[in-house]
Amino acid sequence: MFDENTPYAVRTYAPEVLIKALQKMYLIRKFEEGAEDSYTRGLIHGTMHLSIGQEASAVGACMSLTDDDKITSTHRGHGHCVAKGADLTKMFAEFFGKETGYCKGRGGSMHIADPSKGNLGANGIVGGGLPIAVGAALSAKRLGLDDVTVCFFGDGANNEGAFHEALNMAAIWRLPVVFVCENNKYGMSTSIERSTAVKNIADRAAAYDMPGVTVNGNDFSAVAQAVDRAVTRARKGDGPSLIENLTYRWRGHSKSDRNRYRTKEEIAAWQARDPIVRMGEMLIEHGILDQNGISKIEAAAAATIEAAIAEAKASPDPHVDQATRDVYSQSGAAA
Amino acid sequence: MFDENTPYAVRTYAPEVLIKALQKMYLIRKFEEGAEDSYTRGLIHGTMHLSIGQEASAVGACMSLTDDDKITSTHRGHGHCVAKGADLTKMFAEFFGKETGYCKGRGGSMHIADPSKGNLGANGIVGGGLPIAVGAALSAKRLGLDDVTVCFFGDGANNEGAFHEALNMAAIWRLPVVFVCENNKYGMSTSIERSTAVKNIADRAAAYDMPGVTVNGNDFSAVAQAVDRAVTRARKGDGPSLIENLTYRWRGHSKSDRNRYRTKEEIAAWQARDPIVRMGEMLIEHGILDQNGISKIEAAAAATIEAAIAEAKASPDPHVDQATRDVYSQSGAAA
Amino acid sequence: MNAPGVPETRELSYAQAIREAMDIALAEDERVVLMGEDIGVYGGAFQVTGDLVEKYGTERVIDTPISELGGAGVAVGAALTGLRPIFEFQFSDFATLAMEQIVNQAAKLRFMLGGAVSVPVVMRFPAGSGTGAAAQHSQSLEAWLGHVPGLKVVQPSTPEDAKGLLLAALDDPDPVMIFEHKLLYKSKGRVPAGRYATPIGKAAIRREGRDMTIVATSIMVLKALEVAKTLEAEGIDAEVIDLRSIRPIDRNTVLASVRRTGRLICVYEGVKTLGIGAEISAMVAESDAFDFLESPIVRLGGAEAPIPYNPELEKAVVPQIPDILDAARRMANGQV
Amino acid sequence: MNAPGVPETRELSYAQAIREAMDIALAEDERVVLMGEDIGVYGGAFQVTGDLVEKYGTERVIDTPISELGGAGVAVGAALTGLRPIFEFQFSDFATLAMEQIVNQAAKLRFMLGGAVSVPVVMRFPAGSGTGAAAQHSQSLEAWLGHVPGLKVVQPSTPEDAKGLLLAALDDPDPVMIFEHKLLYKSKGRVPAGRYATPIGKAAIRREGRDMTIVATSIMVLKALEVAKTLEAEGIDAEVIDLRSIRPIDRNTVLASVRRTGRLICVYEGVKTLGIGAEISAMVAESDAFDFLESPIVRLGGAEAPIPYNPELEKAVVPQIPDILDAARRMANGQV
Ligand SMILES: Cc1ncc(C[n+]2csc(CCOP(=O)(O)OP(=O)(O)O)c2C)c(N)n1
Ligand SMILES: Cc1ncc(C[n+]2csc(CCOP(=O)(O)OP(=O)(O)O)c2C)c(N)n1
Ligand SMILES: [Mg+2]
Ligand SMILES: [Mg+2]
Repeated sequence: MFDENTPYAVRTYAPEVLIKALQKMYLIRKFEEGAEDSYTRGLIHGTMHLSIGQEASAVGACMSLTDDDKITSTHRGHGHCVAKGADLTKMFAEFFGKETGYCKGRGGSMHIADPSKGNLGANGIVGGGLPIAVGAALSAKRLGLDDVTVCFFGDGANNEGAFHEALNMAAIWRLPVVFVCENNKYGMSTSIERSTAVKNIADRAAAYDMPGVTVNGNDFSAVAQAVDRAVTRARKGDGPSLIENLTYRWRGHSKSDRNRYRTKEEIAAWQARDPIVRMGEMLIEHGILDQNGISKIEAAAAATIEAAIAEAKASPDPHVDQATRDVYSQSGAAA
Repeated sequence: MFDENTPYAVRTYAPEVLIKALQKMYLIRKFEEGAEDSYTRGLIHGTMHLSIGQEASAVGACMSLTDDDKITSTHRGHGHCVAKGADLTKMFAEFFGKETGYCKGRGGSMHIADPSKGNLGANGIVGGGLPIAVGAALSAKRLGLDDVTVCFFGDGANNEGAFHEALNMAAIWRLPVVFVCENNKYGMSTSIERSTAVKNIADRAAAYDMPGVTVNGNDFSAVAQAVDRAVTRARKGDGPSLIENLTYRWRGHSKSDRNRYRTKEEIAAWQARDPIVRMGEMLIEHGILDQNGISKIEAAAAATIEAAIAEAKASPDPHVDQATRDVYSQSGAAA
Repeated sequence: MNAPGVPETRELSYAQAIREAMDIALAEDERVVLMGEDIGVYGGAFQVTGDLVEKYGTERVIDTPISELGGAGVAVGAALTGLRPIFEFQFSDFATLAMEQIVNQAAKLRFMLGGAVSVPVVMRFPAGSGTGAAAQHSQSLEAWLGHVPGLKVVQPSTPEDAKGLLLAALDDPDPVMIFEHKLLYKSKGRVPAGRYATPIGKAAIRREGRDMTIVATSIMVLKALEVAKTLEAEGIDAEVIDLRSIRPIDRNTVLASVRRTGRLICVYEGVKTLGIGAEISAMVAESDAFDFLESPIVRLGGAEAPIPYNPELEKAVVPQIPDILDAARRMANGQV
Repeated sequence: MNAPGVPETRELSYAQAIREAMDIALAEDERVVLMGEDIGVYGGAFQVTGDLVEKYGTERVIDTPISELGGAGVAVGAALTGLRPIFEFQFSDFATLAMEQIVNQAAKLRFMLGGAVSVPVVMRFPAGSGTGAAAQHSQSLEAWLGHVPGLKVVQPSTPEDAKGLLLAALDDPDPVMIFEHKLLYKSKGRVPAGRYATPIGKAAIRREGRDMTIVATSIMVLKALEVAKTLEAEGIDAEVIDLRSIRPIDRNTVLASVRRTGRLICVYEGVKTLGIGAEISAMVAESDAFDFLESPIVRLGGAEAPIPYNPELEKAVVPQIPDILDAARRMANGQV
């Protein structure tokens, strides 16, 4: 039935699993668009970092993970969060600073986490999640669990000392962690050429004696294949891997970005390589969905997001007199 | 006159230069022995880190440096300091906490520096000198000087984030800095096998797109050759290099070390590879010195050190009422 | 046209004033370089460097990789060897990655080397809450650096001081840390043209008063002045001191004021416990001004919590005008 | 044999007491792991872990590479996911490399995530001067962490507390930072056998007295007790409070004492400005105990300088017994 040209994903996953993956990719896209729209309407107080254009990386990397497997995410974390199964209303509620949000309105976009699904959270500190992911992998190993941790980070983060220290420790202790670098060519305004001494971040894997591979991060199947292999390896006790997903963020770094460091042409070229379109084409080509089915999925995602936004908007704000709650486990435990 | 088997050092340096290098190696050895002896006699208040066994690395690496070239050093820095031309009496005076010491008794063994000779100082923080060295190289480049900075650090330091960040910046800005790792197999008690994911630290150079080479750090000529080449490259504006000198410290990490992590046999095997003996043999083989000449150099070094210790011991202590002097450039400038 | 001898002033924002200081320094002194993340073509996360890279090039306005420890260390090494770097942390929170170089190296090198070197590095720390960026992007950690001998630490509250203190920092042979409140970047004020230096270590009495002394730092100075205006209408005459420098602290100005007013309120955004107000209070309580105190010393500092995201919660954890007003009224009424 | 109900005690050193606590925890709870540099076969730079690696193996007594930021972060991640790591910094000075993980992550995760997680990590910081290790190995930075909501910070001064506070820290669901003075490791005292917990957040009155309150931390408690003995012979009756916990601070114990004695001296080794004594002083000066104060509050803290190498200079920059004695006498004689 399948030949050697059949993409890994089609060979590996059942049709309904692939359809679910496409649904998630659309949910991410619509989530981000909904977030952007909410921002424009003044519903958002802080900043936000949108992952439009990077959906294949988030969803592809989570394909082989269970709810016991962990992820650590970044400031640009909405996609990872959705991919790991988060509730969209609670995400928007957090975004809107609501008591019903994932962080009860205390964390906002950069700190959404969902420990119940193994999502240890976004992080406001570039590189901050890398050692934490290694710690989660250490726990799994020590506690005799076969959980794997997938650690997302950006190309910019690869120049932090935390990257180096974390990869080294993961390697010497053979921990079950997969480092997934989402190389979208820029850390804020600084291109990888200007910030990083190597061309491919995966080339740095050799410095930690771990496999390193660079894949087309807009190709869902390629991402899933690389990460699945690394997860299997990690689960078997063979240690960490580094995977580099080449991708692109369509929007500015954050809302204050004037896009001075890249050209309209570059953005347009990457928009032409839309990972969701590509995924849809693959599913059509292999008879899993037709255009109509895809349109329905897109429409359903839009409706879901709209409903989530509405519900989140209507939910209650935190009580101001509880501003200092949850600093400690037992309230009032300290100063 | 020379053939292809003639060592680089013999081919490259005049006999009197090589003799001077041997003298320096002996001075380092005797300095360390004198320091150890002084410690045993209770003349030293703090701890110290002896570089006995590593003399070829320190002296070999400084061969092509002028007084305008900079070095940054480590907690195990006496050898680098002597190699860069420091005054031995002022070194001992510092060690004894004297007002006449390099740091006026404020710094001690771990902070001896001699800016007049381009020695930016030892450092008590493992990895602390790496970014500083890159900064010095940035100064040279910006100010249009052709100074090169040699940055010494240990195998243990190579797992610090500072290593990663420093090497990356040096590479992307093509700065005139040579990273010299003195790999003596252990960071305190932790062997490189237990701490470091790669076998050779020089293998990490590829992660920064710079040349990396591992040499026998007990072979003066090999060290000089590798560093000379890197210094030339740096001076030409072709950027940084990483050189790994494989060597060994004969003594414990510091005075509190019980040597539980390595065997007597290992220590003995390395003592049989004494870098000073090897250097002497090379000079004899090539007719530059005879055994008698070497013995004289050794005796002269011992006498020099003895005199330095005596002079340092006799020199005045700091005034206790000046304990807070030199915190700021203008005294009394702050709180 | 200005009268002779009276310097020309213009209305500038705090961010513009800082940029002007950097521009002057870059133009005058080849040794000055700017370093930081996205300070080049992006113009800085808060648009403080703006278009300076166009004027001075990428060799002098240097975008660093995201490497705070290494970047700060490069600035320290460069300062040690002839450059005059101005290093920008994108948010002061990220300086937690660079404390080693700031505290173990920059602050101590001169002393550890017996005075043989100095480290003329300037570091800038955009700090404080109010932007909805939550707990990892909103801290006020100036008290940490205020605790470290070898550093000088300032907190300008006006555009004029933002420029003058930066130029003073560049003149200073020792490391100077400048904490800038993010919400101040857009605030405006008259700024003298050309080069001038605001002395490091001198507080400014922003408003004289007889009934109580309010010592405030950074953005709290603006709030305290608002409060003083309201109090005036109620017959309470508050003196407002802008501390400006938290290392060294201008002891004389604060103590003289307290001796006159007999009452002290300290207002600061950093966490109350072990924040700058603790030092001001303790400094007064151990001095001869103690004998002039007519009431306990009140501190209004940040709540004992990280900064929350939700805007109402975020406001609730730092002192606001009503809190200061309330404290001042109670003090004036002997209710403290 | 002990009387029933009275726990057996033995004379142990402070280091032994800490090791015993770790031994108990490792034996009782599989989730406990030790992490740090050279804590395995080397036994720790100060021989605190000793031979625990022989008993529990390298999987539970984990030598980390020299990677303070990463190591601390691994401990945070492990604590977040089911382990109970005790992370040792080899010297507290090196924690300057790890402030990001301590302050941005460990301290804030619970709050930022709306209470959804907790971070039960314990970190140990060998601190202080007196070993001739100079400025980069001798700091007392506990005030930094005392300034950070979300952390608990303790400073045991006796072997009994060193053990009890470590066991309490392990019981605590939140991150607890333990500052241990290096010169105390060899000090001895009676230590109860078995498991017990010393409550975090409670000061201990080490000596009752009516004439003045001396609040001291860490090794300064021992010095203050010496001083109190001398003062006793001179007819001055000093109360000595061992603060033990600097976050939270035991306000009640301190204030009640000052209300009784009317006089307060704070003694601490960290730099005086913005050190722990600043907080104690300010806390009293803003409280109702203020009205009981009969003299200014005196602080004796570290000099405004890095720690010098020369042993005489090194002693000169931290409070010594004669300094405390002198301050206490002057206070008793109304000369402050
Ligand atoms: C330690 C730290 N430094 C700087 C920042 C500011 N910052 C936030 S995101 C970002 C760029 C990160 O680039 P990358 O890792 O490539 O992720 P991307 O934004 O491209 O997804 C920067 C500089 C930060 N949050 N934390
Ligand atoms: C940041 C930091 N961490 C830990 C230490 C304690 N320490 C001093 S030397 C040393 C070992 C360093 O090993 P290496 O870099 O190989 O140098 P070597 O001692 O072998 O010359 C350690 C752990 C330190 N001084 N600084
Ligand atoms: Mg990026
Ligand atoms: Mg070594």
